[in-house]
Amino acid sequence: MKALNGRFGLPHPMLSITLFLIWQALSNGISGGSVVLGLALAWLLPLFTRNFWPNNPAIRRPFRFLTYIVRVVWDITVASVNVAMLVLNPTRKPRPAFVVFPLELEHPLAISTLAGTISLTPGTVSADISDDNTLLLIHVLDMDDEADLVETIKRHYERPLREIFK
Amino acid sequence: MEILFAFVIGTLTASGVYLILRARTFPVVVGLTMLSYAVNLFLFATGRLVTAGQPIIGSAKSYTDPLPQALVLTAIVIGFAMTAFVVVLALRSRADTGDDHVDGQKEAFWPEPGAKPAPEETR
Amino acid sequence: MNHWLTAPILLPLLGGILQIFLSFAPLGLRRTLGLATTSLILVVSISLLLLADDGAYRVYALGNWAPPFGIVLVLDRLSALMLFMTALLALFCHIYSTRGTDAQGRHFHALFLFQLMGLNIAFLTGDLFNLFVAFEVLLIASYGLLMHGGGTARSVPGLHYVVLNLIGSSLFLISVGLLYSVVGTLNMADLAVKVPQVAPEDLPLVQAAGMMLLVVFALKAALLPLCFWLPRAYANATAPVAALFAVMTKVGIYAILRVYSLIFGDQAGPLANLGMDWLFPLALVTLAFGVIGALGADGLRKLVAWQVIISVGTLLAAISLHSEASTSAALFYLLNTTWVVGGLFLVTDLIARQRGSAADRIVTAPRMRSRTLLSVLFMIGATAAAGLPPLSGFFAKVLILESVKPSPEMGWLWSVILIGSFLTVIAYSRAGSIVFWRNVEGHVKDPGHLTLPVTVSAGALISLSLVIVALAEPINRYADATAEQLHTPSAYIEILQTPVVTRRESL
Amino acid sequence: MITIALKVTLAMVTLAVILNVIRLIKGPDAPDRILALDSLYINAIALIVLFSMLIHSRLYIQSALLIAVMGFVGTIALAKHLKRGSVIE
Amino acid sequence: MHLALEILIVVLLITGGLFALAGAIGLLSLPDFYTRLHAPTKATTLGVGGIVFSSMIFFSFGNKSLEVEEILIMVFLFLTAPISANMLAKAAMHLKVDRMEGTKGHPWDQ
Amino acid sequence: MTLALVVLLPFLGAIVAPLFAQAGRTAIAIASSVPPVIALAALYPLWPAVEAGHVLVQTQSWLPDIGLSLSFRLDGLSLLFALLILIIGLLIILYSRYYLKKHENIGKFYSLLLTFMGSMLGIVMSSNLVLMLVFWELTSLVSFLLISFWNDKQDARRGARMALAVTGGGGLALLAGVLLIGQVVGSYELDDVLAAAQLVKAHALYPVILVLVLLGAFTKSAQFPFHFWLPHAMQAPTPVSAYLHSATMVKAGIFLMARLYPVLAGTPEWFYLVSFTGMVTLLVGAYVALFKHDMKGLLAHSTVSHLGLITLLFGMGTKLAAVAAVFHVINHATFKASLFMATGIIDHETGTRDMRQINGLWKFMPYTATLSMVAAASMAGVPLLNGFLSKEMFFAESLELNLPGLWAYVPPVIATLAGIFAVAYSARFIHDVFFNGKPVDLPIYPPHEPPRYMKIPVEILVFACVMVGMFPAISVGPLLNAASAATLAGDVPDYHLVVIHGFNLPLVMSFIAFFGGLLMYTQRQRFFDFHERFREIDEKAVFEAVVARLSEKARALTSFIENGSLQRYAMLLIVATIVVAIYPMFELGLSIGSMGISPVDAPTVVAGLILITCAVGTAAMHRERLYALILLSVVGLMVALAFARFSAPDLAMTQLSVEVVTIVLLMLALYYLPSWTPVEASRFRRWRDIVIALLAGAGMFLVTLAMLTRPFDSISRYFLENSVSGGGGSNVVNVILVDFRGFDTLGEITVLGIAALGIFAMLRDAKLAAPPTDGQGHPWSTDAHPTMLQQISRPLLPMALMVSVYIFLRGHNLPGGGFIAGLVTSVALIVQYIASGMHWSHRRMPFSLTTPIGLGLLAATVTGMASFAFGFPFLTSTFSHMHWPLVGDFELASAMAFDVGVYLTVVGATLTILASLGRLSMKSNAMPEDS
Ligand code: NA
Ligand code: NA
Repeated sequence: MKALNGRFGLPHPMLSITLFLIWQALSNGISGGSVVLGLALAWLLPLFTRNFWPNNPAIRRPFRFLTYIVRVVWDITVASVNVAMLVLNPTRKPRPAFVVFPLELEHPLAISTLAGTISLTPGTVSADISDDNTLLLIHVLDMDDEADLVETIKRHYERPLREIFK
Repeated sequence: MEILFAFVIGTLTASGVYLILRARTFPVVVGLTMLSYAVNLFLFATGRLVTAGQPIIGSAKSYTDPLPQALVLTAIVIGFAMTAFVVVLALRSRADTGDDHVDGQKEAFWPEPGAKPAPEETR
Repeated sequence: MNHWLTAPILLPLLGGILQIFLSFAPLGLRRTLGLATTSLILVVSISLLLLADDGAYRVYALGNWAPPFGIVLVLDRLSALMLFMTALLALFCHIYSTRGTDAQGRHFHALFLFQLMGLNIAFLTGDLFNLFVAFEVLLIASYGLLMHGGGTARSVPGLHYVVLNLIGSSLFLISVGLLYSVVGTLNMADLAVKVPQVAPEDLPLVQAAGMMLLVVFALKAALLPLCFWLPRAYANATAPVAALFAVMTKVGIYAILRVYSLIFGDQAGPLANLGMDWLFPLALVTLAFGVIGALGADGLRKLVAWQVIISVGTLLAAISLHSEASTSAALFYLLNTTWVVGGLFLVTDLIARQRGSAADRIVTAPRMRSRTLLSVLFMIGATAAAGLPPLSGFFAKVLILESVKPSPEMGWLWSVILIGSFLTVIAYSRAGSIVFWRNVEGHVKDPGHLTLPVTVSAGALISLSLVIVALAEPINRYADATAEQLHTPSAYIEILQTPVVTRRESL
Repeated sequence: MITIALKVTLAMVTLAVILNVIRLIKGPDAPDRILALDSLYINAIALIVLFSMLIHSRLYIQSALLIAVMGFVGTIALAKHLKRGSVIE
Repeated sequence: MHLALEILIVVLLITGGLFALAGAIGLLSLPDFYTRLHAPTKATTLGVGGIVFSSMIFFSFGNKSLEVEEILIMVFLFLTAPISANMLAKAAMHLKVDRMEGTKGHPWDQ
Repeated sequence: MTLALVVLLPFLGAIVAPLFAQAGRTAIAIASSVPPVIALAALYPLWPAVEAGHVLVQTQSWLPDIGLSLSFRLDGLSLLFALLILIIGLLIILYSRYYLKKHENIGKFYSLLLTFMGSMLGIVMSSNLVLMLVFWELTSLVSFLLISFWNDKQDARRGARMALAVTGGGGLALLAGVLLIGQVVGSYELDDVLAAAQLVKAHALYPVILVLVLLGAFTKSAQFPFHFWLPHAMQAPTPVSAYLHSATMVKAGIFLMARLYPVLAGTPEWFYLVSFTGMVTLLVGAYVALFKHDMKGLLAHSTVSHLGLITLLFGMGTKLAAVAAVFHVINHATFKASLFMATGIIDHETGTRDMRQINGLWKFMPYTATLSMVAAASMAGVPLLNGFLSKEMFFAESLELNLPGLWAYVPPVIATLAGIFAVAYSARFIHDVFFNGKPVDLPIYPPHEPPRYMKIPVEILVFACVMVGMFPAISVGPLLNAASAATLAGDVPDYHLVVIHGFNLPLVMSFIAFFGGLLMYTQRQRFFDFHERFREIDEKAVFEAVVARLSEKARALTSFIENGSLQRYAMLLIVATIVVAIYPMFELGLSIGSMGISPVDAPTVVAGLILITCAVGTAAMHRERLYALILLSVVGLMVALAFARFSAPDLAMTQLSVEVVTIVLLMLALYYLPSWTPVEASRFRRWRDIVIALLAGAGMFLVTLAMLTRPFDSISRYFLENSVSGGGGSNVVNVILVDFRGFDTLGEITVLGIAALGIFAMLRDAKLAAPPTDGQGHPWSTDAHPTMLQQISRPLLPMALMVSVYIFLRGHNLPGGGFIAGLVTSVALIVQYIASGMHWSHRRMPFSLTTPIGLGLLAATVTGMASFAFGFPFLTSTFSHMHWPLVGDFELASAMAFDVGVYLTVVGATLTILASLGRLSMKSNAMPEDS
């Protein structure tokens, strides 16, 4: 069974589920055909591309991940307005800064997810990750307080991610 | 609309031609690409400009001429293959002649008439 | 519908695909399969030639879509002749390449076969846009072949060849598009029907399209002032490739013959014989320039490459006269020049291999190992190419000279051709006597041995000029019939009535 | 109402596109230009989607998707080229 | 179509358009590359995301069938925007492009 | 077919003879004599008929289109020449046996000799002018090879080439003349041509014909001013000189004049052209002959002179003169061939031909000396020898010309003067060689008589000289009569072949010539001194210099025009296009058709303006290459938007995908190229290019505008109507691609596949140095594969693949299809290459990159061929609606399978192309292995 799983199994179950769902969405409504084809694709595509995605970390808590996404989306929406204001207000000068963020996450995918999240939320962009994956360089558009920023990121994003990618 | 479209094609052609007449491989390749954009737009336009008549049966009340679109598709693919080839050839020429001039390094490659021939391979 | 019409296309295609799969297989296997494919193509071409000789048009509606909607293949005498001419040349070039050319780089056999596929599509297709596709197939393969074997001398001429042809392709598309935008069709027979009916206010568009198309074909055919890419490109290609390329300019000539007799022929109303008045003087200047090039050539390959241009000038001069007799003469000349020039490229290569660093340059060098054989082959080839008796070139030239009736054109044509011949003789005799006879003491280190395949293929191509003489009568009869067919486009137009195979609901 | 909103949005996006092009031409550095190009791609998605809504046709949604994919690939390739020279190594 | 839906669509469209425009203005007016990087990465992405989302609603309710290809677009946009920004930031740091005066901290060597 | 056989035999012999080369000189000589002997035997029975004045013509049709037939003829003239060719040929064969050295290439020699014999027979026996021409040029070619037999000698090579150039070139003129005759007469058959003599002479083209034909004849027969090749042809082995340059080939021109005598002669043009040329040649040859120290040189110039004499006789236009001409042909052949052979013997025995060294040979080889002296006496025109007879006839005819006034004296005076020279050089030949003291520094000393059989040919010929000289009526009477009859078209005048006609003016002239000649010879030193004052021109050197100069000029012109500059070639191509299109463009003008202009909307205008700005910007900013590339991508994007705007969703998608792949490709290339372009072109050049570009752009603008505003009807209606019912798909563009015009698509993916193969092959061994820094001098970053990119791109791959499956499947009915799907797949994989590197990705690819190309092409082809099985043409598609449990209704079209082929090819080709380029950097940049 394990051998079978190795060669013909589902290397990335989460991915397979996602692919299946997306396919149903794409197929313009659920039908016999789309389910069959969706299942086939959800099985085959991860299998074919498994070599390209080795040693992926298991996502322990998929539902935690969903709540994480919802939170991020909310953060983006709220904070966007701030940035828009900043941009559209010609009198306000931005106070940019490069901030080094010490990482607690270890897996590169987790780090990348964090970096991506930071970039998507207004006011911060992940500029670089150190070679040893311990530091994250963030460019901040308008910085009040560095410690505050680092703390916010750690609380809002890094800890949930640590739980998700265990 | 037609004037704008024609002007676009004219500009693309002119820019492409100008670049094709440059002396280095890179601008020439860019020029060829630009010219092929012009040609593709032109070929496409032979079916005339239609705003909301799709070439998909059942999608609209009136249809656009699908044939030029198919021809352009073929032309795009062929153009891509050719561009790829000419790009690689430009590199090859750079590797072989040490220069990116379209004629290679003139002195090194095209000996003037009357230049001394290489010594005979004799024993 | 005769499925064999697709064979000259499908055979090289399948053979080429096979070569892709076998790209890491032993060379011997690839050679065997490649040669087998080319031989099969020759066999098919011969059968098609025999088939076409009855003078009927054979139409093959690809995809079972009736013309003018689908693409058709049309076999007539001209296309059959081109197929045969190409296949025979290709077989000998292919045999020659097994001497080691094919081992100099990857994918030689695949490229070679695809080249044939492109050529054969061009000769068979009855659709103008498909002719464009055919040109692209044969061009891209020729680019690959031209660059085959690497070497620093090839890349710059290769680049020029490719860039110019890319511009040419753009022109082709513009012309086809322009034609379509007025007459709304792509099938050549349908174009022939509709071009004469074009409204007067649309005439300039069609005329521009026709003239630009002529530029495209003239570029492929290497007509002055569009011929400059040729000598260096051909002179630097590997021998079998250069030899095969003897047919490349002929594709342009074929296209001119086809399109300008069918679509812009005598019956095309206000656009009748479009561009032919330009073609004649340009062809003569091309011829003259080719001769000058040959006189000034410092290497045998260059000399032969200029011979290609001489041939183009001669052919187009005859074709532009637009009479049955001159077309027929041009066709006769076409066979002669294509094979002989191909053979000369091969012989030149054999010579170059035995002359060490002097290679093909017209300079003093140590004596060749196989001097006698090579000199005989060269002499026959040169005689045939220069158009001296008793070889085919002479008869071809006489046919062309004869085909024109007394007129100012006759004066020009005769003078240029005859003086050209004279100077060509001087060029060849000078080159030959220096290369073969003006020897210095010494030995070339490790001169190439003549092996059976290379000698046979080079010799065979050269000897074809003798065969043409022996078979001059039937060949000429075929050429006459072909010219007659070409000059009667009304028969071609009838292919539009081709019925398709009745469709069943499902197979 | 939707049509008006569409046209207003279209106007805004068109204006955004113009601004992008200005940045693209101004530079001053290559990253600026690539950034402008990236925004241009993203705004093109908006243009296509708005146009689709205007003509009530979903035939172009795929094109929008492709712009998203291709814009991304173009951007990272250009950025990598700046940094490493060789895009594929 | 229901008025509420129409209003939702219109709001999404207009805010989306505004965000896109804001992004473009930011791209044009912000003082240095690093600050400009923020504009498209967020504002534009978000704005276009909104427009795309409105399209999904528009077609789903207009055509009475679920049309979700737009989700794919949004997923792609949001997945890729940070990477693009990251790559561009790295490129800029590599090229040592000018920073605006008063920027705290410093970029890393590449 | 006796006549054809006679001509053919020597050719057969030429093939067979070399086989005897191994068996030795005697064997090959015997083998070589077989064909002429058989030919003579074959001609023998025909003799009575010919003598009776019959003309035998045997015709076999060959190429009726050019009026060329294998038509052979035997009349007196051709018989005379055939006998000369065969008999002297036999003697030469025998002679050569002893002349050639053992180590020489005797196989080649005899083969060429026989080929020459055949060609010569062909000339004289052809009854078709074109056929004659074939043989005519063949003799030029063969003589080229014979003259250069000793091709290690530079003089031999040059002499041969000069001979070929002159005689071959003359042959081409003759060709033109013959073809004109054909145009006038309507046939090349000699009978028809002879019958149409009056027609030809009256024709407007007659002067042209005459000049062209005479050019052929004069060059071949070494008439002034084309005579210079003949002396240099003496570099040939002596048998060749004896055969070609005295007896046969040079007589071909004479033969031609005789053959066409009835057609062309008898007009003032003929008279002045031919007789004047002959006269000058006669004199020049005779004069120069005297001063030649080389025995062969003397003989050669003497030959030139005698050929002039014959020409002059023909030119006179009287019938008796023509008879005399024919007679002199025979006589000259006999004495001159024997003299050449004797010279060969002397050369053979002494090792030199220089008369300043050779003296007093009488003592060493009296027998040879006797023979030579008799022959030389005949050459001088001593009575009782054949030379005397024809010369007397010549003197007599020179007096018969009815020229006005003082001009009447010119011919006899010149004739006598030439006679004086002839006697002088003949005397020199006798005295200077056989007497005149002792030999000086002979390379071979002492000389001996040659081998017995080497003398036989000379003996026979000298015997003939004497026999004809003493018994002309018996020995050559009938033959001469028959030949003259043929020349004059049956109208032979009364003439008497007797040794002495009595004491008359011609005899006086002979006396003057004889004694004048002897006197001249005794006073030779004065003449020599006089002649010394003029620098002698070496025609070979002149010819060589002319050819070299021609070649050099040609090369200079060629390299000036064909200068290897792509810019020029491209400019010519574009300008040529503009030139041919400019007239229709003027006709068209700024034309707006009946459909008028449709309104614009702001976004489209903005997009159009952006496109225009960026296009112009790309051209303007092309020096900064990356910048240009970025602008180009904007152009590409806008083009895609234009496709979308004007109802071409498939095109928009294709354009988008292709464009990004192209940009990646260009970037890959840019890595190895300088990042900026230097300013090279002059201001003028730039403006010239701008003007060309603007003209091209303006042309496209006008054409597009005219086209867009005109209504038209196209075949597309058919596609729209039949797409669903016949092609099973509602996306008409896709149905056209995979069905209606599937063949185009097959070609298109073939192009893509070939491009990939070609690129793969081209880059396999390319060595390109990667630049160590970027354009601004920054060293490259060491971070090849950034973490974020790497990590996020990995889940992107399966998602992108799904998208491509989606695009593929809906393609038949909605925008999409194999091509776009293939590009999406490729792009998704390319992202992996960019993010994680070639090495990493390559190891993970389940297949070699070229495999999908092959598979794709195969899939498309096999799908197309499947229809064969059902009796349908290639690429006929089919589709059907299926119902499967669980799955439900779906449509299955064979076009889908074809589209799979497209998909696979695109994936394979795109990846191969990009990976081949990527691999370059792997070699040049020794990168640490990716984890
Ligand atoms: Na952020
Ligand atoms: Na002497």
